[in-house]
Amino acid sequence: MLYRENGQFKASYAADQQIFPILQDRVAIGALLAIAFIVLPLFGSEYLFRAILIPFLILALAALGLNILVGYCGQISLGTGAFMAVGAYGAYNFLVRIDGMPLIAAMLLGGLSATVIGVLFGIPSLRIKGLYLAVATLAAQFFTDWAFLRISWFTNNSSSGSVSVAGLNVLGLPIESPVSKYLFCLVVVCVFALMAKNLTRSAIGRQWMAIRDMDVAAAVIGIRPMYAKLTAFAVSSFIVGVAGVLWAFIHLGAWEPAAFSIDRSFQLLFMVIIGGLGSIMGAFFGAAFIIVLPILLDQIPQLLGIPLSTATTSHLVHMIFGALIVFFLIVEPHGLAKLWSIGKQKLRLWPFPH
Amino acid sequence: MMMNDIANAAEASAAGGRRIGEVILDLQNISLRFGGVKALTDISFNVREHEIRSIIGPNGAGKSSMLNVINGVYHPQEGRILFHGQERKKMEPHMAATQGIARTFQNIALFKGMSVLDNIMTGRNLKMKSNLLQMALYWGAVQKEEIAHREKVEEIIDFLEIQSVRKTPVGQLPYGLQKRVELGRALAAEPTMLLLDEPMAGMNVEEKQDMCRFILDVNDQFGTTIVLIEHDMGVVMDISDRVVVLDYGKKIGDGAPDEVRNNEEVIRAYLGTSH
Amino acid sequence: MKLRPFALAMALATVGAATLTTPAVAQQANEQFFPLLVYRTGAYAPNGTPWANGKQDYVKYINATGGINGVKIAYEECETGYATDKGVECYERLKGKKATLIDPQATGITFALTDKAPVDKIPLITLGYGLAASQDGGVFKWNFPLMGSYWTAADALIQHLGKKEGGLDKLKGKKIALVYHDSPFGKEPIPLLQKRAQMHGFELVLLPVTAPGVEQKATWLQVRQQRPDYTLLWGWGVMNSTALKEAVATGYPREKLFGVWWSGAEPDVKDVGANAKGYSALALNPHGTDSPLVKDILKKVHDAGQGSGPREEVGSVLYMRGLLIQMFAVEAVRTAQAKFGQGKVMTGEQVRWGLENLNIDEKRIGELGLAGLIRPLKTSCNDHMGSTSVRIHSWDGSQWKMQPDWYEADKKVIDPMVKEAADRYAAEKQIKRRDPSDCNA
Amino acid sequence: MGFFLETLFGGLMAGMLYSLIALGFVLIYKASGVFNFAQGAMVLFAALAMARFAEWIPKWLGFDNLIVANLLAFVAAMALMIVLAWAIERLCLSKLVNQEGITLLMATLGISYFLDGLGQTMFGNDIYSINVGMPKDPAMILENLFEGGLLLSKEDLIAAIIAAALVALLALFFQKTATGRALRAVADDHQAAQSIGIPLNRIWVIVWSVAGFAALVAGIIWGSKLGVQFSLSLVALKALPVVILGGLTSVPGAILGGLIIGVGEKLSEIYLGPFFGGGIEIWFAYVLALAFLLLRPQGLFGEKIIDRV
Amino acid sequence: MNASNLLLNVNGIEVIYNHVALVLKGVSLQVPEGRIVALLGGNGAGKTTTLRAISNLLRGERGEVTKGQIELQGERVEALSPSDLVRRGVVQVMEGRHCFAHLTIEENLLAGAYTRKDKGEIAANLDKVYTYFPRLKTRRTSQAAYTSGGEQQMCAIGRALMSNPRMVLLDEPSMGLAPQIVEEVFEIVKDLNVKEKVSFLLAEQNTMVALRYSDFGYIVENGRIVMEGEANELASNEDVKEFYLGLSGEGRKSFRDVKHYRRRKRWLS
Repeated sequence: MLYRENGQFKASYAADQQIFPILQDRVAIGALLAIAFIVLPLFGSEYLFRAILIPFLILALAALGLNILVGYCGQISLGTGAFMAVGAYGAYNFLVRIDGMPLIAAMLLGGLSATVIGVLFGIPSLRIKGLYLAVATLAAQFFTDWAFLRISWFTNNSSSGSVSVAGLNVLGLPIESPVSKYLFCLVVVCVFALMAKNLTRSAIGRQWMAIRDMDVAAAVIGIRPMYAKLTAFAVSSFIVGVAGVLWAFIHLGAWEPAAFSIDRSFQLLFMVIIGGLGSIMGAFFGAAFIIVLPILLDQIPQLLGIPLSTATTSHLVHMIFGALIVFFLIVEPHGLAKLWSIGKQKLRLWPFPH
Repeated sequence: MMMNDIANAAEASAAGGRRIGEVILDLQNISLRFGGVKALTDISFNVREHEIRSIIGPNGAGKSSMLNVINGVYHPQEGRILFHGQERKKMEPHMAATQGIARTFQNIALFKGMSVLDNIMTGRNLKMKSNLLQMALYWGAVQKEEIAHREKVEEIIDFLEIQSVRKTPVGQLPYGLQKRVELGRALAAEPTMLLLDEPMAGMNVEEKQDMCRFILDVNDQFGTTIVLIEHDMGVVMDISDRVVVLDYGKKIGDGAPDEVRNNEEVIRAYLGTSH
Repeated sequence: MKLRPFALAMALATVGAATLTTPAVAQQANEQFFPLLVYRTGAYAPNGTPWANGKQDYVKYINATGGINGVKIAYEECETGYATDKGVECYERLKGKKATLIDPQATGITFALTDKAPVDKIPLITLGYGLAASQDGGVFKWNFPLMGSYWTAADALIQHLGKKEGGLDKLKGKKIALVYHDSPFGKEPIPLLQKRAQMHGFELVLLPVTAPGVEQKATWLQVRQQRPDYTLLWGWGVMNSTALKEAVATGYPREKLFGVWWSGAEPDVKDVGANAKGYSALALNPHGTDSPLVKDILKKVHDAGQGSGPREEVGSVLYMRGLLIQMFAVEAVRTAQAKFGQGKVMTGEQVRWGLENLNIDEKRIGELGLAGLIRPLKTSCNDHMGSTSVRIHSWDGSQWKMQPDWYEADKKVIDPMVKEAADRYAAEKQIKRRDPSDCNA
Repeated sequence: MGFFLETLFGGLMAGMLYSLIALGFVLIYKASGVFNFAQGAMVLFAALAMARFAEWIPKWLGFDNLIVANLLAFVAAMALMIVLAWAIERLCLSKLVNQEGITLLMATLGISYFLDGLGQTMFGNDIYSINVGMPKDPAMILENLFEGGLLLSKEDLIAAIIAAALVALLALFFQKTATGRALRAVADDHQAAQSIGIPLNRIWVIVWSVAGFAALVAGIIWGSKLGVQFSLSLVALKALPVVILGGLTSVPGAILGGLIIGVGEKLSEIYLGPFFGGGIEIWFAYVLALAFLLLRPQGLFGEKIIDRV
Repeated sequence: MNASNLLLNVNGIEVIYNHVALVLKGVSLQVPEGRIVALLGGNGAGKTTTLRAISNLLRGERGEVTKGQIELQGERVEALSPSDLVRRGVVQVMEGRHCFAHLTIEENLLAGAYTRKDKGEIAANLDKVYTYFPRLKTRRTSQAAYTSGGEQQMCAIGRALMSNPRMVLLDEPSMGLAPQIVEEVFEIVKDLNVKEKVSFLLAEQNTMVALRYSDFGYIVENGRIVMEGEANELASNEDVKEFYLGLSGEGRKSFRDVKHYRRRKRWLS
């Protein structure tokens, strides 16, 4: 009976339009944020930050961006890695070429570069649909892979093609320690998650979903398909681009195009699908699942004291990972977010069965 | 406000307050082909302001194609379309919407993943003016705008008696209700002309009666011009002002219901003898 | 019904939380911990596996023979799949267990770790790979590209070609193609080759191959079109065997084809067999089971049922390379112990000092059971490489045959380039060159 | 001119090999509406099975004859592919009936991960070779016309012929047999097919087995060319633009698409590559496919997307 | 009804979708050999679900029969696959026609003969279908997607007939069809029933036509059978007249004069 909305009446539409209309949800999210902002920085280990939380936050952000395109607007993309790369290299160039460029500005400019490229590669979506579009977005993937390797201007003429950044700071505060990196990512992710949620619950979000669900009908009620699709590409690649900046600058520090390879694109798509298409929360669920699972699977044999070679473990991880993906799709094609809401639904009725 | 008015006035109102006006849509010699297949051949007819205009005809007669021509989904190879007296250039569907033409579909084209509320809210998208950045911040003006439109939408929801399902994803609704939501979405745009493609298909008599009531009320109260495709001859003959009959892409009859009902060619091609 | 998977997920999450937050399995207090970053899966597994086995076997061997002055080595493998982010994850996970030395086993991972190592005080051994400029210990305090970098490798190859032609000046007007893995690894030698091309007047043709290198038809058609006098192969993994097969298919003489030391192992030619006859590659280390060290490992590790891989693999080129890497690691600890205390566990910083003060002379090589196989190596504060000696071996259709000549990189060519690149790196990262006094610390 | 022709031949033959892999995609998409990303993993799995069985079977049975070993290995590998098809249907597809395309696509990505792991666990992750007696050395033709002759890879030529034969066989199967018709019916409408008594599960086992067969042939040819190891699964990425260009539902499209992509990327690499710094063929193939798509959104031969409002 | 010639006996079935939505709440009905039985009711009443439960096409929709039995000539059939049922002579024609859009009409028909292996029989069946549906013969080489709705409905019925069924489950044959075509389709159904002895269970909203052509009818509402009887009895029932036929005492009421308030059905009180 802890989770009940009975008796919580909405007196105004504004109250009904809150992101979390139910009191318990607001309390829970507040607690979660408190843990994330206060408790974890105090008690988390360096390993937790560097190997789990930071990549989790960044990839959740990228998944969030992708989810806007795939989950909300229904345009499948296999080129997410490319847009991350554009963000990363874009920001890198702004940072090294313009003296005194602040990190945040470089990050946003990186996101804007990704937006430009995203919109460019989004143009075919006006004519090409579904799986055909998915494969077309691979063109973006392979093209950027190539461009950042081959065009040395992008890498500031680094002889090896690998680039790196150092001495990052925000308003004079250095972003060096794991905790500061974590907090920086957390703030960025929270801000973008909130903005993404706002977009999806306002007119543009409805336009995206309308295009996703039935494009002809959407056009007939006055939604311009071009505008809706291209804004989805723009917003999505902006967020993905920012995630790319974070991944390169904060997580890796030094990178090469392979950090944004097609595997990354697939990984993000997995996150979105497993987490739940068309759900902001789903992006977080998906990222957590996909990052934590392999690490866990890696360690379980050790914990149980079963001596397995790393190769066998790695193959097993592949197999279990693949099997779990299929399993989840079978059990709940709408992802963890849906499972979560079903769980809440049950909880709402608990302890009464109906 | 407006919707409440109709709902209240509905009982009292008969056809009295309604005045049929001038021709607002004039289709002249329309021909449409897909590849080599002729869908429409040299069809001309017009629609007057405030009237209920029905298009009937056997399956494959080109009725839906006709509606698709009117709202820009299909582009006819020949013929002229005059809307409010102005010749219309080739245009995309969303432009028809900006001119005040709304429509429902034969096979229900709702946005299945969205709630009833959101579906109807999309109908108001042309009236919403906030830009992307404002929406991302969801502050002040945007929120006010959302609420203002939400109020309008709630009126439509009340009018169509679908309050209890407003947060339900439309995919989970029974067919009849979905049809109603689709009508609601079209109404939300406050159209001057409403195209309805078989709004009663697959409904039982009671549901048909409800739907007729909604259509008549909209027409009475707003003076919304209605172009209707329907197979149920009872419905068509009862509520239309004028009826146009198509057969295999050609026009075979046009006129008041009684005229059409007694038209030899129409009986032979469509109505059959048993009715 | 629906809650079952949900509950499962929750259970997993709880188990997970426990595992993730506390890096498990604390090693014994008196053990030197070496994380072993390896890849036994993915596109590069055939090459990564023997390398990984060599590393592990040497550790087991040292433990079987009493450790480093009594200090046993603890180790844990972590699979990177040659992916940079996985490598970083491994690094972060294992450094928490007091890692004291890491061999990233991939150029990309090395780049990513180069910035992290000074912060965490963990030295990186990048034997024969990594950043060429990191030879400069004045800037790259924590990197140790022992035995050679891609610049010294390219230099040795050009010297070899010069020798074949009868003098470096005879290279004038020749055409040399570089078929390379399109990644930092493959691009590293280009500046040196360009410099050499300028010096000797040969034409350099650059032919990139998209990773992982299964598609090279166009590349080799270009080789056929351009007809270079020599072709250098800078590949890794499947790219090598594919290159050789395409060379066969386009009729390019294998005698004119020379590989870097990462393109000269058994997996590269095994599948091509007799068709690869005549192909040569640099050899950082010889292969074979004749050396006392390998015999001893076979006896003490494999015969004891402790072998990391199949017995047949012992002595193969990449296995031996893994062995050498781990041998240097152990020698570094030994050197450090001599200064900081025999029989003690060394910290990362102390191991780093050991690496910087390695002195593997002929005598020590003999003691290690590697007589005649490698040349002496001596590192210093400024020179983190220690030796650039390298030989060439050629495939005779069934095995690699070592050629007698040793090559040394030309310091006059390499050193200014290293200095320039290192200075550029330092400027970019706002690092100051180490003070000479730092060298004695 | 001679060199241009060589490049053209090289491209045509490479293209034929892409078609061979593209065929697997098309078959499965046609019959089950599944965009099978696991096709690459299936190629690797089949090739690994073939390579290792050819090595193991003579050991188990104690004989030494390359041809017999290859034949037995082929049979064993095919049997394994059928088991695999059965398992995929039973454990995965049958439970995903009526799901959206993207869900099915994700499922095949899951299958692909699983197969990568399973294949390497069962068969090892070293480099293995398949020796089916393909000639490795090039042939020189038309030596009197061009100086030095035209280079023609015998191996590629034989592979291209095998691929072409296989494609012809499958096209016949689809158009002319009752099973082929049932496959196409299922592709159009699962439910309707079920309602008239076409057993979905059996049809899917058949179609995945046929795709497994195509994967096995592709695996043998590519494996004998490149050696069997993990990267083999990546050749599937080369087949994607082919499928898209040719149309997801068209067998002839897969062929023509393959040839266009093969020729296009080789010519572009040789003649345009130098202006861009080389290595352009991979994205060029995709951009070429994209350009074609803009003209014909359903691919060259794809069935028109029949979409009535 | 006489139990001896009972072809199909559905006894108190419940159907749940997605483990939560209870759609059928105990539906029982019988189809005797050689008759046409109509299942009437509005949208969402459960007609389609009932047919799918019988033909076992529920699984693809994430539904399952949780209670009750379905017997075909005394044999329990809930566990059989759709394909098994077709082999036993029960075939469903789905709502909305579902022709194979990219196959030609003839290929559609031949696909319907999948469970038949005898070539002669298939050819004979094809001839039979063409005699009943001469329109299909003229369109035999057209892709189904490009034929009209009526032709598609005929194609769907013809395709079902190719399996030589004893019983056809026909879902909404009149949906979206012009009145004339509806008559044509129902005439053929009647013909098939009389000449080929095929039994029909048809789900239909067009009560008027359905009752005219069937022998017996069930009315479904909200997942329950609320009324059953001989077709002519039902057609003269006052409630049926008012709610399903739109007739009131003194003839049909105009849609213009529909009262603007909600009424209550008598049998629901």
